[in-house]
Amino acid sequence: MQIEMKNISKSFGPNKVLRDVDFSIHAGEVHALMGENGAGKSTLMNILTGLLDFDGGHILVDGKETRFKNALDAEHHGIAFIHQEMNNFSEMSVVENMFLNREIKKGFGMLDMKEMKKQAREALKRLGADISVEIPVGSLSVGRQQMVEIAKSLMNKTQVLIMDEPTAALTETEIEKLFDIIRSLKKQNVAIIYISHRMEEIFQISDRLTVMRDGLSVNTYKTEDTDVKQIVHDMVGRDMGDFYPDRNPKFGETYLKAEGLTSNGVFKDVSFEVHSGEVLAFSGLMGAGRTEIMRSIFGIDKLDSGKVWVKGKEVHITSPEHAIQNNIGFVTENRKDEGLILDASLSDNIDLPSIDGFVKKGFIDKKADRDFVDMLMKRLGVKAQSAKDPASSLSGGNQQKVVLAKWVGSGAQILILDEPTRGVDVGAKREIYDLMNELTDRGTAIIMVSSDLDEVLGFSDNIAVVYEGKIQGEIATKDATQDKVMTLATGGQLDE
Amino acid sequence: MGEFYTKLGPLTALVVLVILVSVLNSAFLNVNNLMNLLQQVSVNALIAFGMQFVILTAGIDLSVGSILALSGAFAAQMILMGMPPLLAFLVGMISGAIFGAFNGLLIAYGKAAPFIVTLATMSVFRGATYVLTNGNPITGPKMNNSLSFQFIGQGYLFGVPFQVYIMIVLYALAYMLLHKTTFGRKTYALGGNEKAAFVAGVNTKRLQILIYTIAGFLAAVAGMILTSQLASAQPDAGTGYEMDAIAAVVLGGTSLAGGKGKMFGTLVGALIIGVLNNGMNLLGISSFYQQIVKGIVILIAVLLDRKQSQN
Amino acid sequence: MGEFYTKLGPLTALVVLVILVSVLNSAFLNVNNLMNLLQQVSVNALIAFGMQFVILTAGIDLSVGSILALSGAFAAQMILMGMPPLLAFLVGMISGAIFGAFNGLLIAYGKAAPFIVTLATMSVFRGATYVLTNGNPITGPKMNNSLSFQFIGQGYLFGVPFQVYIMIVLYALAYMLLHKTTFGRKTYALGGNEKAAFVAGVNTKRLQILIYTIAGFLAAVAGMILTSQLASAQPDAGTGYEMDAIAAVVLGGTSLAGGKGKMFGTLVGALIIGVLNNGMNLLGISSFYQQIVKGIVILIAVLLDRKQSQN
Amino acid sequence: ASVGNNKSDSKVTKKAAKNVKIGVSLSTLSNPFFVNVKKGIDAEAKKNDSKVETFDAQNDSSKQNNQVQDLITKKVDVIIINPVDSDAIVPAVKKANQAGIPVIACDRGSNGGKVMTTVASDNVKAGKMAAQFLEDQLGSNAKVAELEGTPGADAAVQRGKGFNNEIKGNLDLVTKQSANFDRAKGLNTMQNILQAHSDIKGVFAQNDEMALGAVKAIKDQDIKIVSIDGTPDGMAAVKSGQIDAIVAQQPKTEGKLAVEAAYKYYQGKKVDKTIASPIHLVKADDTK
Ligand SMILES: Nc1ncnc2c1ncn2[C@@H]1O[C@H](COP(=O)(O)OP(=O)(O)OP(=O)(O)O)[C@@H](O)[C@H]1O
Ligand SMILES: Nc1ncnc2c1ncn2[C@@H]1O[C@H](COP(=O)(O)OP(=O)(O)OP(=O)(O)O)[C@@H](O)[C@H]1O
Ligand SMILES: [Mg+2]
Ligand SMILES: [Mg+2]
Repeated sequence: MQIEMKNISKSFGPNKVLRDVDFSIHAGEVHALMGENGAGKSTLMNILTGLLDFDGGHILVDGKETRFKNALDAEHHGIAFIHQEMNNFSEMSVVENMFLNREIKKGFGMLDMKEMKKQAREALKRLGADISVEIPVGSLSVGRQQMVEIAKSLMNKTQVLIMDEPTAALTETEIEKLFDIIRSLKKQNVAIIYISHRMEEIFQISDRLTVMRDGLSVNTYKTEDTDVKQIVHDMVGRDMGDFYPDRNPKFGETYLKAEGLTSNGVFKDVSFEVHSGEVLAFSGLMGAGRTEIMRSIFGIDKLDSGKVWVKGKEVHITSPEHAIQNNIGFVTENRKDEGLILDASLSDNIDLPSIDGFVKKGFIDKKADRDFVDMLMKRLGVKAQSAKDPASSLSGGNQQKVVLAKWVGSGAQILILDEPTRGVDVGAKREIYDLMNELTDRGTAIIMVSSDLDEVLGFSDNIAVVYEGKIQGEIATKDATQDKVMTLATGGQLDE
Repeated sequence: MGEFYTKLGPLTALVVLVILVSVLNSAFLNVNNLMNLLQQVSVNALIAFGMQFVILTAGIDLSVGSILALSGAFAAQMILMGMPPLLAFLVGMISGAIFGAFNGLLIAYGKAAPFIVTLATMSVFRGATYVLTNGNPITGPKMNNSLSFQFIGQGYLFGVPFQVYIMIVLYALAYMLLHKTTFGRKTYALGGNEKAAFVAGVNTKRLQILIYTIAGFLAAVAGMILTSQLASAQPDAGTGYEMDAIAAVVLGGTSLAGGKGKMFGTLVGALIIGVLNNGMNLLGISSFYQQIVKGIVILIAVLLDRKQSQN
Repeated sequence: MGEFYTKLGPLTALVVLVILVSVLNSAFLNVNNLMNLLQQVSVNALIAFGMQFVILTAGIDLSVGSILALSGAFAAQMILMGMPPLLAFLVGMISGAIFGAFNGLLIAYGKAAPFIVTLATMSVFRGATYVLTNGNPITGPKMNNSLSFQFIGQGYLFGVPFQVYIMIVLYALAYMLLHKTTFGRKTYALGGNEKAAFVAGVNTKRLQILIYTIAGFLAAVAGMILTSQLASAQPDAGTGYEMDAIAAVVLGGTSLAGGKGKMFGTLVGALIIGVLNNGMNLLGISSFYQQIVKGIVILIAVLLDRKQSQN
Repeated sequence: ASVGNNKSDSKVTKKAAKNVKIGVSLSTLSNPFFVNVKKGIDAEAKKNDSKVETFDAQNDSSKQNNQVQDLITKKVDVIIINPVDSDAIVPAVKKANQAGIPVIACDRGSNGGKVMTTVASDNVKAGKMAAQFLEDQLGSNAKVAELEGTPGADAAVQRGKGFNNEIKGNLDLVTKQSANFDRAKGLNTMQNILQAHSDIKGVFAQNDEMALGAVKAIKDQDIKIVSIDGTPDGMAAVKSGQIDAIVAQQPKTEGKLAVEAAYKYYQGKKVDKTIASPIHLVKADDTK
């Protein structure tokens, strides 16, 4: 199958998000779509698959002008779409999710559960994902949910597969599996559109790539004819130096110390400390329990045992409110569920943890509040028309920046960042690292949970590696290598 | 715990209640009383089966009581005008389905909240019932003397009230529809995540309309039974029944937030309410205290079914 | 459109209704009638102010009518026992706040759905009222002859019923609380996304309890007014008032899904319902048709306020 | 449908009053009138040491049927039914007939089945008496308004019928509006009616509660007001001259008469088919 999109344009109200975009894909190729946050990548794909209307332009499928009525219509034509934002039914089981609205039936319209389970298991097995098909999908970690989405799209006879940041929540092992599958699909003449902010992946897997900026398609290259520098230039409109800025940390006193943290069945005996000015990275495989550890420290989940000290004083944190009072901030990994109030304005999202600080004579000081929000939005480069826009109208990456802004603004001295750059473009990533540098220079202690090994190695001072709910080892970043971290992450030991 | 309750909790609550009542008054276990109980439960259960679909989509239908009355009055009117009772019942049930579809249309295309739409139509349908009946109960010799008319709500088959069979058959149908067909799957999907359901290609509008149609239809079936049982159509029949139906659904472990719950639970929920009413009567609890006891039992049962929490 | 309605829609609807009624019957614009109207609106408006907070958190409170009755009966009982009326009213209002806090506790710590919790406590509080009053209105010379007792609900100040001042003052307080304080901001956050609010440090449990306490308190204030106005506490006072209050909130553009809406809208919503009732009486519409008209007006008003849609 | 093998009166096994177990199903207990019927029943039963079991049907015919079934299950000796609706109660009465339990209808009759006796105060007649009072006071063609009870409720229908039939050609009924038998609604509705019709001379409220509300709206205007029931609050208002007249029914007497009929039956005596509970007009002037 061959698809050509020509001169596509689209506006949301006064906001022109696509301007005469050209894009094409043919059978058996992997075409990467790149671009900064809000460039219009997801929108373009939503248009292709009939989820959004467009204002102008043409879509040609095998040379024939086509406009899909809806997602199902596109799917019937062999186009599958793995969405950037998880669109699943958390209360329903994995198999129910995978077959929703495409159920297999026996006679009399009755569902054939046995067959569906069989096929679901097969699809998951191809990905090497060890996930029970009967448990509710909402009980899985974000990464596993993503695996389910991928497995689902592999079940159908697909001719075009669109993946919108499929690896944002995956770790190396799963990514390798995914790439194997992509390669085999390619052999079966499937066309794949691959959207990602992870530069190294693009060069590993794609045949061609198109760069978008500000709603324009800037350039299309053969992957072998271009390089990272060129792409980054196209994306951000200027040259960029290193992805990761240098770290020149000055460690101060111990800000957070944990000893013997245990939550039965999830993690046990976790001890570590992080100092003023330090970036401590938490690495590990998917489902290792890193998120759970952080949630317990922040008072969202209960600890069964263990002690926590903040600046040398023992604390018993029982709620996020309490954690915030102890100067801790937490950027959660699931921004839609726990990070943002999607229907509320950017400003109402950003000032929420700090709002009690803006009270004058019992009332909110509107002006101070507004200045505060403006300052943070500028500082983080949130791309939006106005602070009054609802958070839901931002692109994924910009939503992430809003969550960061919220916690940076809270003035936390201990900042826990769970996958802080998930879905963030290279330019913005660099801005976030710069911001983290600035924060640590001012003495903030940062815990960065990240599944992106490059990031862990590129921007941290120490690395704690979690394996099956315990800390398998801690290494200084300057001594760390990919191999060493992976050895620990898979349960091995480093021989000194 | 929540998971456990959804599966077994309501049943446990029912069993405890049954044991309690029968220990306090042995007349409860009397076959005759059990038949009465089932008969008393059937009207609420039928409405609750429809309500279950609605609530699973995170909706609500407050108009069922009024639909019951309006379709009952409608059927009774037809009978007085000489239509054969069974045909009139059919017409009544179809009219109920149409009223339900009207709710569904307003909700799906008007994009207004189900609560307020059905609050408004509750008032409209009730008013229409008063206009139709002129405020008087509809009755007459054509109803009092027709055996086929009376059988639905007053007849017995092998010692079991006929309406109990209706309840059982409709339970089976509702169960299959919800748990064994794609229609049921889509219902859960719509309630679990409307946007995702839409993205997955579910025709959410049509689904909503169908579901409110079912709720209207089942309320009308209950209306036919009631009309036959009382041999008259009351203009204020069914007032407040929506609350009992909602209570049955929620007691059965279905979440008002949509997307979660089982049809069996709703049947059990209806039985709990029935046993409660019947039991309190048998135990001779004063009517003032009955309201207090009923509220407390609902509270206890529902506290066991804590919503899956934030942490 | 939705955005527009939230800001101006309810007001437009109110203006249209006022013009319509005054064209059809000029007595409507009579100062006397307008005073009556405001007085008639005040009870529902007070309850609706509290309901607004509850609904903004995506909750609902069905027990307000019962709280109104129970706290009213309580205060009347106190007066008969010799307590000075103003003190008795204070006790009554505090009791209402306590009943509300009880709802809040069950919802926050019991983690049960507000709909079912307050459905149950509605029954409990009503039953308690019957027990307390023994089913009879509470009245007596101590109530009939006390000026301070009667002033609250029957007095006038500069030609305006005193209870209208109460409504205005409490509106101002509710407005400030919702729109000018962190309490209000947290209320919106809780309704917008409970988990996110919790993670951002909002003490969601305490907030919920406080909000249901406010709802209970305001219902009790309405109860005091009604008791004073009628110079007696009715055991069935306030039956069905919860629906009018919810309708006022929703007509005012507040979303039942929580997180969205303005206090001003709720005031306008209460006025719409008041004008509707008052207007239909003035126009002499038959009570059968009144229900139909009321339902249709609510439908029209609410269809303008389509929920912000999925795509 | 057949009525079943009910015992004939001659074969009654006699019972002492204290052994007569009385089951009662009242249409509602959120109306003082029926609370007083209950009081009458309870007082008479207590005097004779018999057991009483009372249910409140909350104005729901179907609920009432269920409750009668439950009373049958409990094997009471007599069931006093105050029907929500005279037609809808028929199947329940028939069930009691089948079980051989005698039924006494109270305040409203049953339009079918076999009832031992009906104790009632006549609502149609009460409406008529109220109308006659206004006619006496106001002369012909005076403008009057009517406050109706809950639409469709039996008392509302009967009382309205009596009133409206009587005033035809005698009084000018300018409006009738429902106030749901509720005092607060009575106040609001009366206020509104007065705005639209400032020239009315009389008001008929279908129950005391609405009249008590209307009184607050009328204040000191010269408007005659009459209602039906005779609740303690209502009677006090007549005494103080706020309400001009009440067609007083005697709920306590009604309850007492019903219980007496049950005792009579179990003494083997003959019980009349209908027992009239007295109603009479109480005027403000009478009480002075
Ligand atoms: N429903 C919507 N309403 C209004 N604006 C929208 C909507 N959806 C997207 N936009 C805007 O369209 C632009 C493009 O968004 P899109 O999601 O396509 O970006 P993207 O390239 O996928 O970014 P990211 O890499 O962050 O996912 C953004 O400015 C975004 O704010
Ligand atoms: N085999 C499994 N099947 C289902 N769920 C699992 C499995 N293993 C782990 N989980 C779930 O994964 C979660 C633990 O992963 P958590 O998110 O804490 O880890 P993480 O190291 O942060 O990984 P991620 O990068 O995916 O967030 C828990 O919610 C747990 O229930
Ligand atoms: Mg995107
Ligand atoms: Mg994680």
